[in-house]
Amino acid sequence: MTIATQDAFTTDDGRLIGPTLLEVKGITLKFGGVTAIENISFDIREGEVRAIIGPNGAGKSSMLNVINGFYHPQEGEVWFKNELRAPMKPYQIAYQGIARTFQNIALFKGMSTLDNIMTGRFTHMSSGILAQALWKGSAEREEFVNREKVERIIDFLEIQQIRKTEVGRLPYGLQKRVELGRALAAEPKLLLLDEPMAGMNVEEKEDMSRFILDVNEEFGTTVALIEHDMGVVMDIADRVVVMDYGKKIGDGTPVEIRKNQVVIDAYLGISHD
Amino acid sequence: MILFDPFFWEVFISGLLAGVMYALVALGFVLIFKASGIFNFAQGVLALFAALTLVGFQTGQVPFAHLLEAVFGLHVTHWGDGMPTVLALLLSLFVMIGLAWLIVKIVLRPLVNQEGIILFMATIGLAFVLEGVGDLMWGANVKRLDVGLPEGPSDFLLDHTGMFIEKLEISAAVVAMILVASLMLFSQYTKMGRALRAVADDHQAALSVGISLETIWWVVWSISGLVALVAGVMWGAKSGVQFSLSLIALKALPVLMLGGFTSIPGAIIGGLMIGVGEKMFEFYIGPMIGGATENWFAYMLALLFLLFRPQGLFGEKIIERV
Amino acid sequence: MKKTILTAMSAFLISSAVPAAAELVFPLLSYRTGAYAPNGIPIADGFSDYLTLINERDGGIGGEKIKMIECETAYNTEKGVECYESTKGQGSLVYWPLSTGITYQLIPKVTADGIPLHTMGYGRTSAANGKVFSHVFNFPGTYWDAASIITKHMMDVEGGSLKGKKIALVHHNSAYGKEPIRTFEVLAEKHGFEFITLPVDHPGQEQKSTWLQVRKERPDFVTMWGWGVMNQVAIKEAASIRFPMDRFIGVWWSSNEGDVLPAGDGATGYKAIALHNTGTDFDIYKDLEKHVISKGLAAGAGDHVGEVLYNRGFMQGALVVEAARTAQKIHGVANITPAMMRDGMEALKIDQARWAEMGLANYAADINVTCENHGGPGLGAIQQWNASTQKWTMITDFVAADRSVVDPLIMADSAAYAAENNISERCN
Amino acid sequence: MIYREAGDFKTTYKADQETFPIRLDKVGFWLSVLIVVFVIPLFLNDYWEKAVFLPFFIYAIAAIGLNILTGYCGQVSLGTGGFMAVGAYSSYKLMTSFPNLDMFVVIICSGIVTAFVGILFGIPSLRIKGFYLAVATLASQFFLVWLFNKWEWTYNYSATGQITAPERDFLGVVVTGAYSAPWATYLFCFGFLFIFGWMARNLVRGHIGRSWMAIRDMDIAAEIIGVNPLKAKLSAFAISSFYIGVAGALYFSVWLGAAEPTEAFSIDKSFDVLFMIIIGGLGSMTGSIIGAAFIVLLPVVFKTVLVGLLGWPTDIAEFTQIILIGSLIIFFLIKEPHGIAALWRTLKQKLRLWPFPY
Repeated sequence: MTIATQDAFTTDDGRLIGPTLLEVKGITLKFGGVTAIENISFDIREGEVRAIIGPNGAGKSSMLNVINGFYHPQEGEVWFKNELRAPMKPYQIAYQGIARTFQNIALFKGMSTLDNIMTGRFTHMSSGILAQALWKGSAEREEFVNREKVERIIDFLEIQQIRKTEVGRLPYGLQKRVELGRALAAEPKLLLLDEPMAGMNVEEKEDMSRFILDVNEEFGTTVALIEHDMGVVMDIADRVVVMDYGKKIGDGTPVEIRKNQVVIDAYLGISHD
Repeated sequence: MILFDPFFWEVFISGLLAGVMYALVALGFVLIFKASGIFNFAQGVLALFAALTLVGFQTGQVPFAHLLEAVFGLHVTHWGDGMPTVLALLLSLFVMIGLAWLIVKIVLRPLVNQEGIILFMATIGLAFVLEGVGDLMWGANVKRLDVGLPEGPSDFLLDHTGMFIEKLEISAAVVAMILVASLMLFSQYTKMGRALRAVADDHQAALSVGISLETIWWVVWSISGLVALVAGVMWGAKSGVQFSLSLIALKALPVLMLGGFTSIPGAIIGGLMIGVGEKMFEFYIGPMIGGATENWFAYMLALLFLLFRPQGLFGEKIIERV
Repeated sequence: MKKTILTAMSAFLISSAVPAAAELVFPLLSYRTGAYAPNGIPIADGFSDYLTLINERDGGIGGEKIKMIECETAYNTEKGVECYESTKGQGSLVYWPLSTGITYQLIPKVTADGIPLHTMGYGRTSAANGKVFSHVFNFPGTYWDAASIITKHMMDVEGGSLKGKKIALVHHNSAYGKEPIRTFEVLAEKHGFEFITLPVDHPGQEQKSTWLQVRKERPDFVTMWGWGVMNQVAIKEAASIRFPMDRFIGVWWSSNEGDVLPAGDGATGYKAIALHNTGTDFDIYKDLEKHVISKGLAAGAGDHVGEVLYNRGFMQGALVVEAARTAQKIHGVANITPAMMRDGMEALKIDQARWAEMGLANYAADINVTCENHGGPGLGAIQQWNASTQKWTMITDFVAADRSVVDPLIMADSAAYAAENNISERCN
Repeated sequence: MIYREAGDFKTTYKADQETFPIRLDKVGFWLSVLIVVFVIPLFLNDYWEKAVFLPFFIYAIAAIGLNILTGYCGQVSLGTGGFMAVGAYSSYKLMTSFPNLDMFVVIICSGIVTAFVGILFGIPSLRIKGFYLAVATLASQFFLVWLFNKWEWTYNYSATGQITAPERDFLGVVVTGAYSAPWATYLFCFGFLFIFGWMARNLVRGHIGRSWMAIRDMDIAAEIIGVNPLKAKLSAFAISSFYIGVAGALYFSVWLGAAEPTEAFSIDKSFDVLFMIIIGGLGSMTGSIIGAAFIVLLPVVFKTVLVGLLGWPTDIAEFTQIILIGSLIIFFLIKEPHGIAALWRTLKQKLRLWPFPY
């Protein structure tokens, strides 16, 4: 079934999906002559786990970059919370409540796990320079309040033991987890995950899937993720967008996607990675 | 109309000639940066060191004479009346090559794969060492350097155009051009040259050519040693060989900004632009704002240029990816 | 490592705390390294050779041996401070830092510490006013004297008048180089010539545009306040643009052999103002040969004897030694203190007879320091370079500066200083 | 078994965020502070004041400033000399224009002026990165020096452009001019180092500090979590310049007492301070101070040993010293690219585990 209505509904497996949170309309993105994304539209609804799949170079990451304002598309609109979003810089979008992780980890290598996740709280901290310099009153209080929140995320992600370790020295899987933590710390409305399980072994993948679902359920965070592992996608995604060569070739629940002939030909058929 | 100002063309030409010299020094930077990603701050001191060594051989000084006298009290300044310039040049070149080898072995190898800033610092330390050693070996007093280059204004130009152009600077420019040309040929048509360009892109590629990284570095540092020698000779012949020679490095930095750290043509064009630009500015605008602008004008020019074209003269547009 | 440092430090602290007994301590803040070493070395050599001579030949001053403490400043103010502080504790009698920068920051310090400061022909010109600067001396001549004397010479060359002429000052773009500007401006007003300045930045290897400027402006005279490599480059450039060298006159710091030799024959005719004679044909140099050089006691490499700057340092030595003698006479003690030394300098008188006794007949002009006037006679002669004989020759005798111009300037500037640091005038 | 976290478990976040997590460190620190403040002044003479402590304190402040910009925010700057000149000349103008102004106010204001100049010259950093920026900052170095050499207003139209610090006081205690007591200038400068060092420490552990480090480590990611690069970089430039300005003001007014731009604030200053933070440790407060000590005191020590004790000729000593310092720089870079501070940390780690290193 395709969803045309704006109002909430319940999926087959009984999860409640809210109204549209973000909607992209007719996005076209070009680099010089190359067209990375061509006239793509889809929506992301509150509380759902939305997957974007497609072969390499299909333009998935570019799509995320458009959503969090790193790329500015030549055509098309982005609607967030039913408002047309004026072109803005990534950091402004972060303040709107969109956080993300990256395909190849983009952590702050020189800083500890704790500090990395603390930076995630940046949009929630506002004390002035002088206050911080004196480290009294507002600044200190603010620091501790946010520190508590971060500690909760650390517990949630089960990374207490590496709290003070420089992230540069952590194994890949843990780095991915810390990056997720940093994104979560922002308490985003919408969480964009770019291949959160790339290069992970089975257990790590299971952990990560669990975290994503818990985030979605406990914090009610809307999640949009890019993933190659069809199994995972089919398990955790409520709805899936399929892209190929910058075009959208399918959109719907995993069940529907499995049946979609175009998708099968273009994607499932050929790739067994 | 400014073009008919009798001085315009003279300022322009002397700017070009100065520019060639800047380009020459800048070239030394570029070569090393291309091949090893090192911003070699010691380039200027290398030039000084080379020139000192040359004069030392030429006039037959005894190295460390002052030290010997101080420590052992034996008073020897010269071991003879020197040697022919050509021989001295060759010997100094060998010294520079040996120096390059030492630098690679002692300083660079332990620091391989460090961040740029660390390597940059290392070269500053190196500059200190070379400066001290150079002075200790050959003494700090000013030395005349005469490699038989013609001096004085070119009478030909004087008679036909009324311009005072130094013969020395013309020959310096010629030598510099020859050097630059041969370096380009070298990097285009020799296996080593290709290796150098390969290593600039990625180290593995270079190894696949079958030349070890250290060898490549050694070659590069030797070449920039040669460049330093030539630069040292030219500037030394102009203003005597003394400490200030090492400051010519500062003249090359804006050239690098303009031309890019990795582009040989960039270094050349940039050098010429800076040379002409600063001379023009000093000559026409300088007097209005009190003169002595040459120290900063080049930097300001490069700065403004970069503000509008961050990738420099020949760099291609940078597209950031995530 | 750490331990040795500590021991060294403590040892040093002790040594600097206890003044050396029964010796006349003359610190030598020299620079034998850095960008200005080529100028610093001969001066330092000259100075220390003179002191060595006095020790070797006369066994010191009035029976007191001289102890010289050399300290390397590399023409750098910070090192200068370190040198001053580390030597002043050892009973230093007089300082001559040979750097405008160091001079300026020593002026208040020495006054507070009661040690005389002798900036011979450099430093702060207005220090010539002894009423304000009790401990600073800059005899035998100041930059403003030099400016006025040079202008005088130009006038003589032009046959009495500089009306409508143009004079360019090529100067080291620093406090030192800027010092004469104001005087020249006043002189320009007085004599009706046009005055332009052409600053050259440290180190001054690149002067193309400066000398293009000269050709564009076509000045009748060029005068130069240069130091270091700047001098020789300037003289070379002047020669190569065929500027009439006898109309190119440098200050006494732009007249070393090292400055003129590189320009070869082109430098012939170049003039410079001189505080003293050059060469070695004075009686004292025979003693020097006998007592110092032949014994291998010469400072440095000993290869600068007789050069202009060597003789400058030599004269510096002579002056402080004479001042010490005077101090001994005044106070009747051999082992004088800095305070006594100051009195000695303030009462220093050297006439030609005395110069001759010292074996320096017609070496320099009479010296005559008074409480009011620390600028000495303010005399200078013009000398000219001959490349073929490689010799300087005096072409005028020592002439006086135009006091009616210089003195008011000195008064004004020193008054300003006095006001800024609320100093009350002495000597009245 | 003495030096360890024996039984002090962090019970509060406050405790956990202490500057000195280990009790022994804290005790040691405050003990040394007490010594510096109450004991040393008793034995202080001019030499130790002028040749050792003042340069050390002042350069430490400058190094902290540059470390904020280069070590924490990743913007390599070679304009330090120029910015110090701004501080120095502002303080001179303030001292001469408002004779009754307290020295503390003068220094702070000079810092603020410098901060604004810093922001101005920081703007290119938004487009220029890495070594290009480093070289670009040289433009500010040379331009500012030229400006102070030319612009007569800045040196009150004196004949030479030399500026001399008149006598001024801090709460009635004379701290500038030749008649200031060693202990006074010593404590004055140390006060600045202590207060502003502490403030810098707070800044870099707060969210502004984290935003700087984020920009340094990965500017794109930083932007995507909400850090405004413009704000982060310019604030780093401003604060760093403030510190450097304060250092410049103290350098001129309290330490040297006189200065001229071309010599005192030459490019060598910029390099010296850069050495300090790289030798000491980029992105480390302790590093800034260790580095300053290293670069300021080492020459004095070498000179003392070579000339004072061994009696070498001054020039040979000087050259040897240059060589030694150069080699030491290289040596430390090879041993520990992250600076002496990192060496110190690893040493402490070992000490913590001692005697059971596993």
